[in-house]
Amino acid sequence: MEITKVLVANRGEIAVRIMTACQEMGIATVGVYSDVDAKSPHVEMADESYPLGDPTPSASYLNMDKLIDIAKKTGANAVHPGYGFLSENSKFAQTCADAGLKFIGPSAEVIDSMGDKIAAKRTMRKAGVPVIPGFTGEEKGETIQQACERIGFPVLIKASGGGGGKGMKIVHAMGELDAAIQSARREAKSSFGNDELLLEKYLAKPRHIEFQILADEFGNVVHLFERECSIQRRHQKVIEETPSVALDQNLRDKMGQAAILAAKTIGYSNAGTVEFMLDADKKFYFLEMNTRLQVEHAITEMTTGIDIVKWQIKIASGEHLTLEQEKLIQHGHAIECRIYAEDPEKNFMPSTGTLKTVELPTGMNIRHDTGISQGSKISPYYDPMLAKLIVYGEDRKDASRKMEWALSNYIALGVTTNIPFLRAIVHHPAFASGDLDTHFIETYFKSWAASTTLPPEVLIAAAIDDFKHSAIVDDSENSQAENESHSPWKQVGRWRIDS
Amino acid sequence: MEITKVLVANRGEIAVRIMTACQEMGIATVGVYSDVDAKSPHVEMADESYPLGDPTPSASYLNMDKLIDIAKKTGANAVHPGYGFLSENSKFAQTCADAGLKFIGPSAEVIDSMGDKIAAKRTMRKAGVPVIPGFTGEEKGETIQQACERIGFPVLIKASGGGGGKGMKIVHAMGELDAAIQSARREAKSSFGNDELLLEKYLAKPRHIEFQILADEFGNVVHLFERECSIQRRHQKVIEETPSVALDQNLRDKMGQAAILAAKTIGYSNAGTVEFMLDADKKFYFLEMNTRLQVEHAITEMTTGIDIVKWQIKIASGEHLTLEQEKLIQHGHAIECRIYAEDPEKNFMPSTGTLKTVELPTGMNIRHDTGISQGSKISPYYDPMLAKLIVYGEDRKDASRKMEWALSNYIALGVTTNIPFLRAIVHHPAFASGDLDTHFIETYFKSWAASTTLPPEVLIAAAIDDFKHSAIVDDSENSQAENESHSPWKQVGRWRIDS
Amino acid sequence: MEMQYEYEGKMYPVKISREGEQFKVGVGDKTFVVDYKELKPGFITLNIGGKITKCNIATEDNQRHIFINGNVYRFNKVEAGMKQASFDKLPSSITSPISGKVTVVGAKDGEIVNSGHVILTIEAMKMEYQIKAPYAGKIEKVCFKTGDQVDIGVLLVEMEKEEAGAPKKEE
Amino acid sequence: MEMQYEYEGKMYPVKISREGEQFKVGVGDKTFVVDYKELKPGFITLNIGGKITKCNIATEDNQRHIFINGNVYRFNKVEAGMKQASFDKLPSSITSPISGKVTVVGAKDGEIVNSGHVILTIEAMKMEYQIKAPYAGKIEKVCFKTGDQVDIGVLLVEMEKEEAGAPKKEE
Repeated sequence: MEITKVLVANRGEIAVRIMTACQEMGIATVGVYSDVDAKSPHVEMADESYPLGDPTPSASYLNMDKLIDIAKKTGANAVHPGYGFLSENSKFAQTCADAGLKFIGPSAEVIDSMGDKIAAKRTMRKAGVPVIPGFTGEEKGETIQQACERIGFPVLIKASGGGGGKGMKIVHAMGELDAAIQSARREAKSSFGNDELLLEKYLAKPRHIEFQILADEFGNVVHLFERECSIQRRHQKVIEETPSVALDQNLRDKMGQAAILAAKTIGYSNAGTVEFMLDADKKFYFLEMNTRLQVEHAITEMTTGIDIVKWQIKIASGEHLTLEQEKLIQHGHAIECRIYAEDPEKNFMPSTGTLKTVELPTGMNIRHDTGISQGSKISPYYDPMLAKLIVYGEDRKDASRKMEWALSNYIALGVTTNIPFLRAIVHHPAFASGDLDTHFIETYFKSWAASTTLPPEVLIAAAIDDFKHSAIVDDSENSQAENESHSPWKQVGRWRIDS
Repeated sequence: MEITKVLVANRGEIAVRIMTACQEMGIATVGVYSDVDAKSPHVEMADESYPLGDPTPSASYLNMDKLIDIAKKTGANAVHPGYGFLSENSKFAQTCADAGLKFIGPSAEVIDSMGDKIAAKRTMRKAGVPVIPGFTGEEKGETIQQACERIGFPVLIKASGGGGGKGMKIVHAMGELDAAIQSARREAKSSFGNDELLLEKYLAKPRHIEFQILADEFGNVVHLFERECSIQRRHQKVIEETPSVALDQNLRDKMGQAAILAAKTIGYSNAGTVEFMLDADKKFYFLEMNTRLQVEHAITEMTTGIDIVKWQIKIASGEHLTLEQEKLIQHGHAIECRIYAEDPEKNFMPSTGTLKTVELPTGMNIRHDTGISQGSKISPYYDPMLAKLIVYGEDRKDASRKMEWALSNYIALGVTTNIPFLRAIVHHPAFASGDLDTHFIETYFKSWAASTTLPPEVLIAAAIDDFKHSAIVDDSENSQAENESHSPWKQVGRWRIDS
Repeated sequence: MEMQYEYEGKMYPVKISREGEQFKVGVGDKTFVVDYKELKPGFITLNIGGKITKCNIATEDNQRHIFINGNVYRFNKVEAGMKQASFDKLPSSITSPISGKVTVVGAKDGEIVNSGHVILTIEAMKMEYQIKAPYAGKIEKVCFKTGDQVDIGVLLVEMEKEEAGAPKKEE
Repeated sequence: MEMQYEYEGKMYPVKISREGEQFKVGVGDKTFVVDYKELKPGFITLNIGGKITKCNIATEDNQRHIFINGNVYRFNKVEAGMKQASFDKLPSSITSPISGKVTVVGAKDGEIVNSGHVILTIEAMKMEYQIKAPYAGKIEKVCFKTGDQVDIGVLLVEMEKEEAGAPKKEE
């Protein structure tokens, strides 16, 4: 089926990313936006955009009826769900199919088979993919407490219905178990509408290593190598990189083959990610499969030259995968930092407000995927990720240095961001040595705070700026603004300016 | 010698490019600017910037005394000349050396050996590098007219003292010769202060293929593959790409080896480019060597992952080349379009003015090297190149499509640009087929003009905009401007705005 | 309300009125009903019968630069009373499209030249540009001599057009 | 001219005067002679005795956000007369740092709590955030109940600080 018009059922940077791919391929795009997103870049980017109203996710980006309705009305013949929102919702995939719209992703059945984390592990164990010891509900007659005793503390509680760190809790002793279960159920219910939990062995110093998969609708599957996503905070990835220093060619091949096996086992099609935990002894375990595009797909694109989103569309159009595993190579090193509107010094509390000044670091091999721009209002309705900053270098050291430079030149004033925190991580000797595990932040940045010393330059700059503006107010009768024509290019320069 | 502070003796995009590399490497930068460039991005980018005064090149960017003086005063210990200006001036290289400043480029002797195009060809012919038949002054007792008869028309007249298309003339018959010589001498004199000319066989349907070289100061040389720069207008490159569809692996190896031989023959060090002509029979001829960084170096960076400017600095610091020819690979395909402020419909007359609106295409694998920004004034003093738009794709078709998308989304209002012309080229079937030669533009775009049909949407947009603004003027007592605070983030939005 | 625009020497009158949230715009013999949305300053979308067009507009005095579908259209808004003046004046003078130095003067005051005759050569940015006669006619005055510096927009040459209807000097 | 800035609870007075093209700025017991250059709005460079610093400034009302050397400093300009008011008010109330929904209320009106006691849990962006007592003291009023939607900046809790010098209720 030729895809001619795609409704992008998402917002922010990923909506922009998908629309760019469509436009390059000559495919028309339909954007959607909730009230608070009316002025977002993805709205401008789309060939046409339609309102979803109330910003509450359930009323807007999760509202299947509205989305299907707009797709039908505009003549779209495919839907790209992006990540988050409805991207792993099998009912949405099915509803699209029923409405004659190609869902750009795997089938509803495949989403279902991996959406239930317990069933997913069961399937993988049967297929011969290594799986972490745990409690998945199939152990007959065992209570969650008995399972903890069998597996041994610490254990990890996770929501069965979804990922992204929501509903995850680490439990170190039996006494903490009940409280953790309650809190996890509450978060799981609210995030996924399903409070079923699962339990697994909590590994010491594990790395999070995932493999990007591309599979066509004819059973051909390749992997695009690994991504190391060990730097996490509360199970949310913060910094990702590829290749991983923990993998040699032999282990990379083995894990890649396991990832392909996982995909083939469930008849996977389109782009997906097989997540593994890698322990200190270089043993790896299947963790889960994300049946969608991932936030961190860009680092794979930087090191393989492959456009994953375009391949998603080509695969959904029924094209054969022309990439061959033997010919695929990784080159150089890529790192991604997720820029969040949050305050690292205040327990990473999301920060809201207006982005007043945005000056981005630019240069070769710096990629900046964002759905916000100067003047954007950061609302509390959605994920506080502002942008993804991705760099590529000849090797890991070169890429790290470029990332440090880019973070140091990333000016975003108006909302509090995690940029100083990201800089501190990239600058840390443990990061430089590549000695990463999923406890990295907890180990090195438990109660991190930026220096509170105020350099005198800061006060000097503020005082001069205030001095100059107070001077202008005094003779403002004569303000330049009055003399300027009302042309759009006068947007360069603030209107009450003294130079 | 450790390079700690670099004076960048240039302006525009290349100054920004070099400063970024320095900053990533932790090296301090000194910028210089003529009066008209006082608000240019490279001035902001540098750690410190100093004025050169009068914008006339000889008084500013070509003024060795001022440059050396600023370098000494600021404690710089190296100078990067960029391209153009003093980059191929051996006297400047020597003056820097004499002042204890490391010139980031080859030695004065090497520059000299390649700066005289006649001597350069003589050297290469002796070393066994194929050279095009021509008149280089060494043919005893031969007049330029006799040489024309020996070689056969058409012949190409070139300035001996410099490149860039200045002073170049094609002569098809003896009757045109005298006028062409006069005009070429005038241009050569004005551009290079030297009106010596040389003459060579003018090839039918030749391609311009050049090889990027990196050489350290210990005799190690690698090539970073070819660039095809056949799309030229008046011998100025317009669109470049790599790899070239004209080369197979065998020819690529042979030409690469010839390029390395050329570099080794003259004891070359630092980055350089060996230019060849490739004729329809796949025979190649040494054309000249550019002893500096080139405008189009970025496409090589995109397809090899190597940062050529950083290597220039590392080589100048005395580091050994750690790149090995056998391990170097090309991946994907990159294309560069040079965005000029010129009017393709009016004989490519340079256009001056103020860039009023600039909205750039952004996205993965789109690189935009520029030294201008919204509000920049384009002056007639320097080269009218505004920016370089570089894209990377999985293959040539993917890259071409991305370039077409990027050009179609490149909004630069205020000065006339060649963007519609570039789009027409990239869209042309002859470009798509890869059937390029240096007469491409002459063949297909001799008297190209954009369509003069005015779509009704243009008039509708203008009329509504004017209608809305005329309405505002009527009740402007109440203009929003009066109520806004004088904060810098009000720079978003024109001040007399009706929405 | 009626506006006049001039593009490539042709005049385009446009009629416009507001109808609630929409605009009714008459161009030529067609009338369009338009939904207009300003996304940000100078960046607008038009919805004309379901067909959506995105445009960027930059305005300076009477100049309009509009970017639509990858093309830039540069034209002028013509104010009442101004039309006559600007159109009578243009054909009799040639202004410099570039700033640079005059290197060759190829015509004398009073000389009769053909269309395409090179009147002046200007060197700018190290390239030579030729100022050619836009039509056959008489050179009234060449305002600069070799070596002079000229600025963009200055009057270079005054010329009198050889009228098609007028008696010709030679056949 | 003298300005007062407040950063992380501390006051910084700054004296400033213009001396020709330069500024003389007194911070603490030091005086700096500063060359100031505005490259574009909000983007300035300071030259202090040859050392060049680039800064970006964004201003809104009394807030100042300044970017220097990769760090962002957020602080307030304190106007005469305003200082007292804002500083007396802050310690007795806790405002919401986020918009979201109250999921748990962990203290009652009149309750004595220790520093760090979780008074409210707010769910926002699918994560839970805890509002803790910034000091030991008495809860005067919890302004919301479970299920309530709260907006960023609203008053959540009024509290009375247990004064260090005042008699303590228990040891």
